[in-house]
Amino acid sequence: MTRLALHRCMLLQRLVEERIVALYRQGRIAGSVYTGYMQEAVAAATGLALAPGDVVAPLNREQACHYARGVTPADVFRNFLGKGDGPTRGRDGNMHFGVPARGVFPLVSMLGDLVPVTVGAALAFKRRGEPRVALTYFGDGASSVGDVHEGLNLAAVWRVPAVFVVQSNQYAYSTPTERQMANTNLSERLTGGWSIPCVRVDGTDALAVYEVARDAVERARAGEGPQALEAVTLRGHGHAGHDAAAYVANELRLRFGDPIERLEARLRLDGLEEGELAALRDDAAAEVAAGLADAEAAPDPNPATLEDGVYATPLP
Amino acid sequence: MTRLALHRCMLLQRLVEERIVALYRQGRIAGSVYTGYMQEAVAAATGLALAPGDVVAPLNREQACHYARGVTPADVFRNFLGKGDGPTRGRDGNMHFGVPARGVFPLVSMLGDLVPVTVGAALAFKRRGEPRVALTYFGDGASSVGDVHEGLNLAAVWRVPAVFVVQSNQYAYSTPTERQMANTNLSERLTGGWSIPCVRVDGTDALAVYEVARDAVERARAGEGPQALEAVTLRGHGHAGHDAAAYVANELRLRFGDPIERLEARLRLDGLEEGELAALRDDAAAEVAAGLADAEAAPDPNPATLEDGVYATPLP
Amino acid sequence: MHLSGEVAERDAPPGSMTFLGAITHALRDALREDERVFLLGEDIGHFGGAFGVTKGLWEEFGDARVVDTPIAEEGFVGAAFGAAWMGERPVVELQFADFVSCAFDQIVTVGAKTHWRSGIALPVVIRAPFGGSVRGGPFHASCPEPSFVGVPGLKVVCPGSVGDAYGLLRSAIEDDDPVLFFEHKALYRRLRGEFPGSGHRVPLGRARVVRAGAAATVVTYAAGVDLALRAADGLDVEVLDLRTVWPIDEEAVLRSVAKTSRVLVLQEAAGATGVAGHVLALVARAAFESLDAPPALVSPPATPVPFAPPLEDTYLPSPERVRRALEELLDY
Amino acid sequence: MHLSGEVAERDAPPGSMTFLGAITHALRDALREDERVFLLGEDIGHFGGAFGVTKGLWEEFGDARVVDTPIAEEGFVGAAFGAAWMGERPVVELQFADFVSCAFDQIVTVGAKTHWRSGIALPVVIRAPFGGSVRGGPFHASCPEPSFVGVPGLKVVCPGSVGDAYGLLRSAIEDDDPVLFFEHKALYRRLRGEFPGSGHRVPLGRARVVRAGAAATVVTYAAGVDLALRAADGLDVEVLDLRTVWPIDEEAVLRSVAKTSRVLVLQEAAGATGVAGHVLALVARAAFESLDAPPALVSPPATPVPFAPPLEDTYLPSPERVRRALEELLDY
Ligand SMILES: Cc1ncc(C[n+]2csc(CCOP(=O)(O)OP(=O)(O)O)c2C)c(N)n1
Ligand SMILES: Cc1ncc(C[n+]2csc(CCOP(=O)(O)OP(=O)(O)O)c2C)c(N)n1
Ligand SMILES: [Mg+2]
Ligand SMILES: [Mg+2]
Repeated sequence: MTRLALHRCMLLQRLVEERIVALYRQGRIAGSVYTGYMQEAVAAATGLALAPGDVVAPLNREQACHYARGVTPADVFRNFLGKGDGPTRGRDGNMHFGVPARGVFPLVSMLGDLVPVTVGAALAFKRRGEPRVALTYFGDGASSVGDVHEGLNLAAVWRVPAVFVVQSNQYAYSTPTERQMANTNLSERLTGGWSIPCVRVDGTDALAVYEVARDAVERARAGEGPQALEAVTLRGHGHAGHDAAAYVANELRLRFGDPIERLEARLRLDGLEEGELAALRDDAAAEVAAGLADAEAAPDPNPATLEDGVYATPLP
Repeated sequence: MTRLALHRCMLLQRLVEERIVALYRQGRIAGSVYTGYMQEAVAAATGLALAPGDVVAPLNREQACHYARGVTPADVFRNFLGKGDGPTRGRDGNMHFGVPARGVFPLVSMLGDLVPVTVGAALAFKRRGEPRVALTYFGDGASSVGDVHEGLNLAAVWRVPAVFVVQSNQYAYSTPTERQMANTNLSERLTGGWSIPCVRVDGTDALAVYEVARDAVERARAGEGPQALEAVTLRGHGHAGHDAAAYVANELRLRFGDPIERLEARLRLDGLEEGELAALRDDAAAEVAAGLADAEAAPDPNPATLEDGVYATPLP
Repeated sequence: MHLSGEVAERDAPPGSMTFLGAITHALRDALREDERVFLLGEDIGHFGGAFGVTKGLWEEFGDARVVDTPIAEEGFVGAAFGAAWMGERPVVELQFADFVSCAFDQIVTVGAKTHWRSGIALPVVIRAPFGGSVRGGPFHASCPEPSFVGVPGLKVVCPGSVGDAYGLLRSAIEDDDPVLFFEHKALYRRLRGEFPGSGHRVPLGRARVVRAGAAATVVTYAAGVDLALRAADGLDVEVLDLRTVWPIDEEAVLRSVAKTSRVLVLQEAAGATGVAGHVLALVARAAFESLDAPPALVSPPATPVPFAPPLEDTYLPSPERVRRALEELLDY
Repeated sequence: MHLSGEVAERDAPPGSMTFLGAITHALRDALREDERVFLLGEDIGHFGGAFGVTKGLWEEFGDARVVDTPIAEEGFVGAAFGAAWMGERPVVELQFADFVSCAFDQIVTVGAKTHWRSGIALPVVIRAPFGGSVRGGPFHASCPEPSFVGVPGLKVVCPGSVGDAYGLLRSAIEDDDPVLFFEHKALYRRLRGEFPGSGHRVPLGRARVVRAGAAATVVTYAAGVDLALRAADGLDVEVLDLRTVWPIDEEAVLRSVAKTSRVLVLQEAAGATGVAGHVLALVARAAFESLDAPPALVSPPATPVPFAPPLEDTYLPSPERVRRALEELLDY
């Protein structure tokens, strides 16, 4: 069950991102595109570790987390294409969106900002005695941002049910982790600096991430305070669509396998037949194709509505 | 020699602050006043651990550091009294000043801001290959500020010759350390979170602080990267002049002795006669009285000069 | 509701409520009436806040509703937004408004843009004592509202009377948008007035004619209101208290200027920043034909706020300076 | 000096230098001529920066002069101030100007107030690509200069031509105050011009009449300059490029308005924030008698910058909108 769900979410991310990169190259998507290529396991596993009432604030690399929450490929395409009925109604692009009804907060570009926001959501749960958890992500690069520190410290001293997923994917844009921090072992740092238990896990192993994430979520839910996990991966593409990532050392590329292939190998061991796997792939591909068709047919935003909703309660 | 210098700087801080509190109560000092009562050893010892070419950014509780750098009681009084020839020419009050010629950066109220600034000074030294050190302070409370994190991380990854003195004085205003952070052992946190070696020391023991500070400064100077020390004290007065600090538990008060008495006991063991000690006290008292007289006679600032110096290079 | 009204009146007999007391009352009543309201800030719990605004609230409402925070303005402002996302109504206190610079990014990024981008409402009030005349110097006396005037998605409120302090704060807490609520420190204990009753609400976005007049309009807010009233004594001058300084009640400004044909903007923020620029731009564009004199501005020079009394007294607009400017405006 | 001039000309034959290339050249020449200059920012080293502005500089000057930073805007901007205190002349790159919100406190607190308080000069330049038309959306296309226009102690520069990009950046780096240097992204590769020579300097604080005219003045800056020129085609309109948007060259504005008696402010920052408010306040107060029409304003509505092309194209001032506004102004 979970394994198939993991597979589906990861595959959707992979396939949707493939389409998106192609559309971007064709000039049919404006602005920039980011993928989470090779990090799909982390996004899927952490998203699926949450219960329906939990909330999450994903970033750019965590498209599969959206799928785990019930967001559809059509939603994602609509946002990339800037459609008028997409999650941000064309107001923001690419993965810069949330889906409030699914407990997904919209991505904010300023790295680190979502850490305190997530802590605040968890604080609300604690105040009200609700057994809910708030989860967010930050990159190895973003770990240097002041807001991350402030948020982690608040979470720890307030003992709120928050879970932090550290995406150690070796780079922040072009800058390798060693040039961002003295000790690149962020799980050691989270434990030693903020007293937030942090487990380091191979981020290409969906099942391992899922185990660790589920434990972290359940400990947080049980009132044991904030939890963290550090998923070690390699950012598979460049930073964004325009970045060929020529700076990534080849030996690094060799060190990290494909998380989808890895999960599929496992599914085979579990007894899944080749035909069944192919069917899963076909289903995902069909969902993606249908989502794109849907999104392409969607209306452009109406410029007359630009000023609507600046305020929840406009002043007279 | 050092012992007498420590004694002098600590005593000056104690006596000047006594006068300042009295003047504040009489309404002769406007705004607010802060003291470093009971923390004088930390300020004096860390200030004296620096070489003349080093630079420092002290805060409110570190008046003795100014004396260690050659700032005079008259300078301090002039700033508290808002005089026109004081360090800020009446533009800022109390300990919110620096003395550029003595390598002392002016205090900035926004807690944490001086950490990156100090790191930048140290970066300049490193770039130029100068054997100089930059030192600053932050309180246990201020350790929660994002800028502190960003600054410490930069210092660690750049391996600059900076020294950080953590003032663990049990409170941030009315809030005890346990309500500010999960693990109140900041030396553990600095080491574990930022990989900055941090030695914990009894901040009422001037000689111990001096040893630790001198080591830290010399290691930083020798190119071993940033260093830290955590001085454990109790903030002896309230947060500021108006705060009676009724919230401080009595048992805490009993745990911390007077650093000046402690140093004097040591000086006695060293063979200093009672009369010699009395002479030291008289000298310090005379210096303070003369400084105050000086400051009181100083001119008020001229309002016509208010707009001078907003820019180093005013535009045409 | 009844209870809080009664207690309020018992605590503060008519006519004797301070500006600060009105704010305390508004917080207390909001905490009593709405479970979703809670307070966040440094030293606001047992200590009662740097200015004593939250005194007594921790005793009544406890740790879960009056939350002492570590020193982390970005952090706890961000946390307030997160709690608001979950349906709470956090009220944040900044110890001094100057420190809003430390929470700037969360406010203009998460606070200002989220509803427009996603439809998620973030009902957070950020209260902060601001302004000079208390010898606070460059870091404890500034007027940071210009940083937010003009920012789409934010509302900025600066009460200028005891009744408004209560009524605007209640409205701000009930409002679904992020509201910056700047409380002028000089008014805290100086301004006294009637407790308006716990049902009192002052709508956001609506200016108030504090004193009618026909020969000129003073547009001002916060401590400027009292200052303008003193300066205008004996003159036929209308004093308009903006109350909400962003978005600005343009209609009220234009209505008054249409009547008086002369306008002076009075603010404690430096130069033409914030309200001054917006109001002068407005009257220049929309009331050009009705103006009989160039619009006037009284505000401090473009420097940080100085500490020493002779400097600060020169820096801040005085009744005499406002009076002179008014006389010049009327004589034009 | 000679060398850099030669290389510059070799690299970029006359007339073919881009706005971006001029900035790269200014950085290179400053690095060559002054040991105290060094660059700080995210991915500016071997990668050459998000927009490629620092391409080639790391190769020439190495790690100690072109410093890649962790993601810590408060931290490295603060560090730049600290290095400047020690006599260095750091030039910081923010990856997008939007992220200046993350360094806001250091800039307005340490950067703006230190010289006035202590006499310590902090010669730091903070460069940042800003502005829209690249489908950047709410977090990658904004115009944050209004947050700094009016802040005492800061200088804010927004070049609008290739020559100015070079000359203003050189002047900014040689200036002893903190300078925010906003580079409009849309100009980076679109604008082309002559390399002005490495001795070229454009003084800060001085506007420039880009095109003389007698019937109206357009006050603008950055991408607005080109826009205004296109909109004014065939009209007797003067285009004034402020270049330094804070402090504003008030004399130049008043001189032009005295001549033309009509003024339109054009900016890409929303509403009347920043330059618009300041310039409109200035002309209303100081040029009232010489105005023959109400001053006009063309600027985006008060929303974040939208992503989708049909939205962004509506949001941004277009030549047609400016043209219409000019015609109305002239017809008044
Ligand atoms: C505060 C801030 N500074 C800079 C940026 C520009 N930026 C976007 S992503 C990125 C790199 C992020 O690296 P990391 O956190 O490791 O995440 P990854 O891209 O590797 O997933 C940078 C510098 C930003 N978005 N926010
Ligand atoms: C960013 C910021 N927030 C709040 C304040 C107000 N404030 C001044 S001192 C202080 C307490 C500081 O505590 P700590 O760092 O432990 O230093 P201590 O006073 O104990 O020496 C507070 C909250 C400030 N100056 N700066
Ligand atoms: Mg990364
Ligand atoms: Mg403390």
